[in-house]
Amino acid sequence: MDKPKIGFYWCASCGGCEEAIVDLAEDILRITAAVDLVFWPVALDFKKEDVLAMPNGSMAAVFINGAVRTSEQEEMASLLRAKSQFVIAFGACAQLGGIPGLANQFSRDSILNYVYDGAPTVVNEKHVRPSVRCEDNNRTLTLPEFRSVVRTLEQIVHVDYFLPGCPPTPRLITSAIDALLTGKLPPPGSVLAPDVALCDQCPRKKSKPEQIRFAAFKRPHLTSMDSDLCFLAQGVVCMGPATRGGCEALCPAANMPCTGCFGPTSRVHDQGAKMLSSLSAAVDAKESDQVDAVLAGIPDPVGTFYRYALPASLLRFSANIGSAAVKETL
Amino acid sequence: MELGQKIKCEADRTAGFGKAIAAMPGCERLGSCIQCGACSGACPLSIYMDQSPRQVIALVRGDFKKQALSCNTIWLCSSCYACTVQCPREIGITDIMYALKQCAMSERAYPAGLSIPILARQFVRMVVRRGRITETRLVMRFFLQTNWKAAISSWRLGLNLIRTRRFGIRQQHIKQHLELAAMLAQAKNANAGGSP
Amino acid sequence: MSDMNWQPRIVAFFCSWCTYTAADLAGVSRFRYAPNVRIIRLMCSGRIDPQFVLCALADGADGVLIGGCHPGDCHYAEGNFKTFRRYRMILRLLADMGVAGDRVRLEWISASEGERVKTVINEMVERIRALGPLDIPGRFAACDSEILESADAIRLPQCKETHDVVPEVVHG
Amino acid sequence: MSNDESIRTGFYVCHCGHNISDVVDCTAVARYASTLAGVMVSRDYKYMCSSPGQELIRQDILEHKLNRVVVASCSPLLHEHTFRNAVAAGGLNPFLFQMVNIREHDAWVHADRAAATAKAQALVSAAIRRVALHKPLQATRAPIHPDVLVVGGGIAGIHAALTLANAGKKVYLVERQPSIGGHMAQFDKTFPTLDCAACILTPKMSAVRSHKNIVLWTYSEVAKVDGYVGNYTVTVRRKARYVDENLCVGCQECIDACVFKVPKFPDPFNLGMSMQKPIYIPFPQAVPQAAVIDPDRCIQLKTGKCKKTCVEACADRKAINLNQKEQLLEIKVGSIITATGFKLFDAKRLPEYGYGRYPDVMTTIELERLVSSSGPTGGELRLRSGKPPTAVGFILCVGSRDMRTNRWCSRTCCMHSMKLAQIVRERTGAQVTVFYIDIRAPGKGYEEFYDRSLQQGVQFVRGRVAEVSDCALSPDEAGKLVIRVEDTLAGFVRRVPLDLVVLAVGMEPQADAQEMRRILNMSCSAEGWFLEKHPKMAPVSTFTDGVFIAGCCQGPKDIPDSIAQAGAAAAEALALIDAGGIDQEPNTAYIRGEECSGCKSCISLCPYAAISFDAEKQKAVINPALCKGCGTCVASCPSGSIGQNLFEDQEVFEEINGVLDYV
Amino acid sequence: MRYHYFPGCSLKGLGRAYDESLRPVMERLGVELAEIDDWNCCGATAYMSTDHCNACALGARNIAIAESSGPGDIVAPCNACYLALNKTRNCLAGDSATRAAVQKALAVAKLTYTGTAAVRHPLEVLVYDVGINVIKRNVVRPLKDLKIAPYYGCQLVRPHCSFDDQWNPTAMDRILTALGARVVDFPLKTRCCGGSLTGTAPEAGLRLTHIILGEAQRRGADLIATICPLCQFNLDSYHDQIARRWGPARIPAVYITQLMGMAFGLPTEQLGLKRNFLPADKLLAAT
Repeated sequence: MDKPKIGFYWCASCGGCEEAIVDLAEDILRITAAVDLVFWPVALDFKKEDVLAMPNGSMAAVFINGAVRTSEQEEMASLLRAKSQFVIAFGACAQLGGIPGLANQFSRDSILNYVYDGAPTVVNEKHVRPSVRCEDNNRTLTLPEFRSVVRTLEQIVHVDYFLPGCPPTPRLITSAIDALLTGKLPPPGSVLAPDVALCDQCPRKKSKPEQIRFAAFKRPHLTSMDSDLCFLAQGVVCMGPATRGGCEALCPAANMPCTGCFGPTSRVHDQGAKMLSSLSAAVDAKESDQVDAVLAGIPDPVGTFYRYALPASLLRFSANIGSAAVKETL
Repeated sequence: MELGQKIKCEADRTAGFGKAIAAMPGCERLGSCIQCGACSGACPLSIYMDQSPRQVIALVRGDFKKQALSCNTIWLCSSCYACTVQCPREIGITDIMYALKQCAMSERAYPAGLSIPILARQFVRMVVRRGRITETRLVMRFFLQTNWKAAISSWRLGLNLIRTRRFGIRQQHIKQHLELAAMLAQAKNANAGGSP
Repeated sequence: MSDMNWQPRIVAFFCSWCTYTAADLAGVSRFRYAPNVRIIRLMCSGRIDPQFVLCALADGADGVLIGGCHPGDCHYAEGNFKTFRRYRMILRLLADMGVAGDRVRLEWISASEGERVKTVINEMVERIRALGPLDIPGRFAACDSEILESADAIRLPQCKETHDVVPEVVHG
Repeated sequence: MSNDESIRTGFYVCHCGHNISDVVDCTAVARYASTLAGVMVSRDYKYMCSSPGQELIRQDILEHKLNRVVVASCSPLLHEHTFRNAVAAGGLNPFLFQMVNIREHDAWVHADRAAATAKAQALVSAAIRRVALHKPLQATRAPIHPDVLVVGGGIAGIHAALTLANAGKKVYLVERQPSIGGHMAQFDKTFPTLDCAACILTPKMSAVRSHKNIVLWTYSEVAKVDGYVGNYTVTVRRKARYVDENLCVGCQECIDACVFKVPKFPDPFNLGMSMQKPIYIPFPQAVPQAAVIDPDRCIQLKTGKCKKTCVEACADRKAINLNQKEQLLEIKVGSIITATGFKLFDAKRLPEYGYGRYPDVMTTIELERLVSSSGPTGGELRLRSGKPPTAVGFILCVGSRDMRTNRWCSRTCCMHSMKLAQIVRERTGAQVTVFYIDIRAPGKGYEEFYDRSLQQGVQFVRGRVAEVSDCALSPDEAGKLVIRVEDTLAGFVRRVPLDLVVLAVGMEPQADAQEMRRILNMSCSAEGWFLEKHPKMAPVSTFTDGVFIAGCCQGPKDIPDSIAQAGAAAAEALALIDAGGIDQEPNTAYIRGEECSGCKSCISLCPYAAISFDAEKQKAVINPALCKGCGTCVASCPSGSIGQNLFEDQEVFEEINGVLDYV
Repeated sequence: MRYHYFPGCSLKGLGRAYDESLRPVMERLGVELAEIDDWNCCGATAYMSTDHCNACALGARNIAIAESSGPGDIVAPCNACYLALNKTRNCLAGDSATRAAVQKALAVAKLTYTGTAAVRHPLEVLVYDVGINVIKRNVVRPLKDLKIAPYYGCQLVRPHCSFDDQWNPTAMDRILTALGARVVDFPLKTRCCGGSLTGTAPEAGLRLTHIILGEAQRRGADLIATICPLCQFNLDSYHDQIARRWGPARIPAVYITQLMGMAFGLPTEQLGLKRNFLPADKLLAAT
């Protein structure tokens, strides 16, 4: 019998998820021995044509990391969906939109304006912008279309499983692939990580007091943080309570608070709203200005509570973009 | 435009007036008035009254004698008793009107130009002298004293009365009219409390 | 372009003890107010999960009204203060997400303030009417129209579709 | 939590006579509901809350094998219980039910039939979606502590306490003043019977003192109330009286012996019209009959430098204890009756009436003390000049029925003034004029009393007095107080000279009513009167179960009404106690054990300390007996691991979605 | 049946048709009316307006004369007399001071008031002493097709009416029905006609008369039946003035006794019908 065919693909991502595969270390040998790697553009020389040539459903599974922003990524996601039995959203960006998803606060134009003109390091006297098609010396150059918003993979194609994390930990990747190989799969649509929040695993859990009130919020880079004490007990925003566990609490172990890359538990629709609710309810003030003063310690609520999950949140993107997109499409 | 003081002070009141009226026969329940206005509503003549019957009661009760006696209300009262039977406090409002008329008559306090009291006066005089009333003579005397033009303008009524043989020219009288006069003199103003 | 027939859609979350009772009182007193607000009863304004507010907006509400007991009067001691703190943060979050703060309003209305229910609802409706439609479902659809040609299976997640349970129904 | 069974919902829309159907098209609503998922039966009916209406539900459950019921009618606060019972009668768990409020929140507040019907349909859609997620629940039963706290020792509190004590219940009666009796103790007579107030009040006061079931704490205040119906923990502050009331026999020897030979401090019971010493007994009939020392006036307590003649005088009884300290006592009760009374309107707030400026302008309560045989003058009514008055005027509605002060009618002033008017006429023969706006005499025998006042020659002038002044415009006004008023019935403005003007001051909520309300977790009307649960159907209950109200703290009322209400409040408390327990709405929150991460975020948010941390399992746990169901923790749990019965997240999400179903 | 008869001044003057018709009708019904010897004016409203005690003395003299001349009640056909005499009786019964004063005055004429004779109205006598059936039996010319508005006036029923309803008296209705007439439903039965105000304050007095006439006309009455000389005079005498002010309402007003006489077949000329200003043509034609 043929070994199951496996593919990897990346969309809008930093490449960290690809690194995570390499981080499997010796395990990667065991895996490559068990599967047939038929598509991995970042490591091996495969082209789109190779995929097109495959029969539909011929791959056992494809792991796609990164959010979806361009028409090319949409096209590849659709293509791989057709060719593969299982599509696994790999990492926070594919699952939730990830860090690139924070762009959903801004319109396409304002992003392009900043990147191609506004940023202090850019000189662009002609105010050139990338365009989908460009004629130059009788050659036609094309670029994929830059969509109005960042989307999660599932907002483009049907996704069978989600591997959370920024990036997913080697242990989660190994167990996911093992499950795939052995056929011991959880119900479709599952997130392949425990459905209990991170605090459950956090080494600092014991140090969290039962009674907690926030008189001020501190930011990690401006604070000297106790290396054993619960971050929340120190007034540092830690997304751990609102974030799915399974990461082995690597960040707290490295004296950094959780930023929420594993996304919410299955019982929560909107990770940011939940964390916002929990934190602000416990603010130690009653008067409007005092409450605002404490909450001012969180200068960027979207960046704090939705660092990885804005495109997957209830509002998905800024209402300003919505209206811009409406204008453009009409 | 002539300005007159409308506000009422102590000087405008006559102490004891209300009490005196309440002491007159049939007026005992004056004090019970709750100013509901049933009397004014029931009165068929209140449309012509300068003070409604209810207001008259208020004036009497507040000892505003001058105001109570100078209104046309008491004279427009035709004694139909509609107010009295409707009063929820069983106040003899018609009797109070009588009491006020008596008071006004004895003090000649009724409004100038109001002819109704003159008829009453003529009536009484005729009864005292003759014991009975001869209506046509009473009316003629009344018109002569008050408005002789009206008497002339009533010529048609007079002719009709003659036509229907009702124009009494002969003065009716009783046999014992002197005795009656003596009797009335004896009883004059002898009622309890007297005229205030 | 605004639809001539557009009417503001407002979801209200009222606590059972004060504001819901006040709305009952407004009814008993026959105060007339605009019919655009749909009231959802919760035991305490403290039960209002910010997810509810976002869900209402994502589901098509043009505004959200939150009603609770006056500070110090909460039947559950301080539930309304918790709501208030969350509300202050929600306003900032919504501002960053391009939703005008006026669309979400928090009001303290005690059980005896039936007339205030009328005033607040009418004011809210007028405010939303002035702001115009928010129509987040429409924005989702408009945005997603750009990917229709390239996607083979597009799922437009809305809050209702993410529910655990879609009860199987037999219609009789 | 998917249900295996298929959802079979019965839907019922009530016309409520014409209350709903006049505005909402009930048949259209029923037709619409029949198209919704899971609806097996959809009906409209004239009166759903009637027996046949309830029977309809029961029958349908049996016939159509319904497993969910939705009723669209009035407010759930009114009839949720009724319909849950009807559902239970059909053999279904009563919580597989949802109610839609289309009367108070729809038909009664909208006029546009189309819009109101559309709103009703959206609300119905929400309920039908929601009810599909409902799960069977069990109401829990909480025990009731049989002891009762009565706050306030006026006539209402006294009557409530005695009623309960006579029924064999232990009652704590807490009164702020050194004696019980309240305002009634200051009255000379009561209307309309004109019987002596003291004669009917004093026996009740003594009965309180001697009743074996009553713990009487005067000079005490409720400081704190914790807990919930059936199980309140109350902290009572007992101020230092400096006299042991159990040892004091009220002989007054200490008062005679006080170093102050002459009383020199205004006596509040007589409104400052007489004087008292630093050690005093509030009034002759005071209960308890024990002296009290005013620490702000007692030389020993102020400076520590007194001969302490009082202690000497008390000799062997040793009742005086100048070292007494304030005590905080904690008691457990199951229910609380609030009878904290009212305060009188401060007539100085209406300067046009000259109270405080003219010595012969006084309030009704001051006059009450002056005509009382136990009052400062022994019942003799004299002007400040010493002469008896010949013309006395009563101004009614002082501070009442006035948008500038208090909008409400104080209800008792008409009768109170007429009573005093009769007393004044009887005692002095003075001419008495009552200036009124409307005479309100709606009690039994009250109209007759009014008639009697009229018959006795009390003059009634309809008109709100504009001013009281001592400026004489004519000789007959010299040396008098002159009232300017429109006699609206005679139809002119009058100037009325009087010797004595009595202001019928209205009632106001106690100054600390808001504080009391917070302590007891009650609601107040906008004016500050304690709010009854329902003005007609639950007039002595409050929105807080187990807390009842009686007397004037709920609104102005006279003695018979206060006593009637006190009796009703006592009966409600007795019914609660004798029921042995109380069914509680099963709306408690619970931790989904496996899913909790033990982040402890919820623990500090619970106002009832119902959440604790299980150190062994490293997860939070909620004690359902302590949980009151506010849901604050549910809304805050960052990982969505707390559920709330009756208000599950998913149920609310369905409801949100449903109400946004614009038909 | 024998009664003391107190005709009153009006029945000797303007209202003599009432007297003229009452006597033969009563005779036909077996009622004997013995006129009180040397009776005097009842005092009416005018005297009461002047002097209460004198007003009572006037009435008391008449009653005392009647009482001294034998047993029996007094019949007073004029509403004003009926009220004045009854008022006298009530005053003397309830007010001892007035009674004493009046007795003292009567003593001048060697009279004593005992209060034994009741003062009654012919209507009462007709309905209760004679009886409707007797009246019916005497009808020989039924007043068929005549629509009659029964008008009682105010002073018969107010303030204290003992034999009929204060708001809706029916004695006359019953007699009219017995006579074969059609009784018009007439809500103004007891409304004041204006009394003497028609003369002293025509604006006010005539308006009241007009209201009664106008309403009777509106209700289709052919005739108004009255039982009081002043009412009849007012309703009959001012048609021209009323028409000038408020438009015509020409409905004849006749005494109930005239109607009875006609129905009993008594000679028309005996009933004083010619004394009407506005002739009761329809009545004459009908019988």
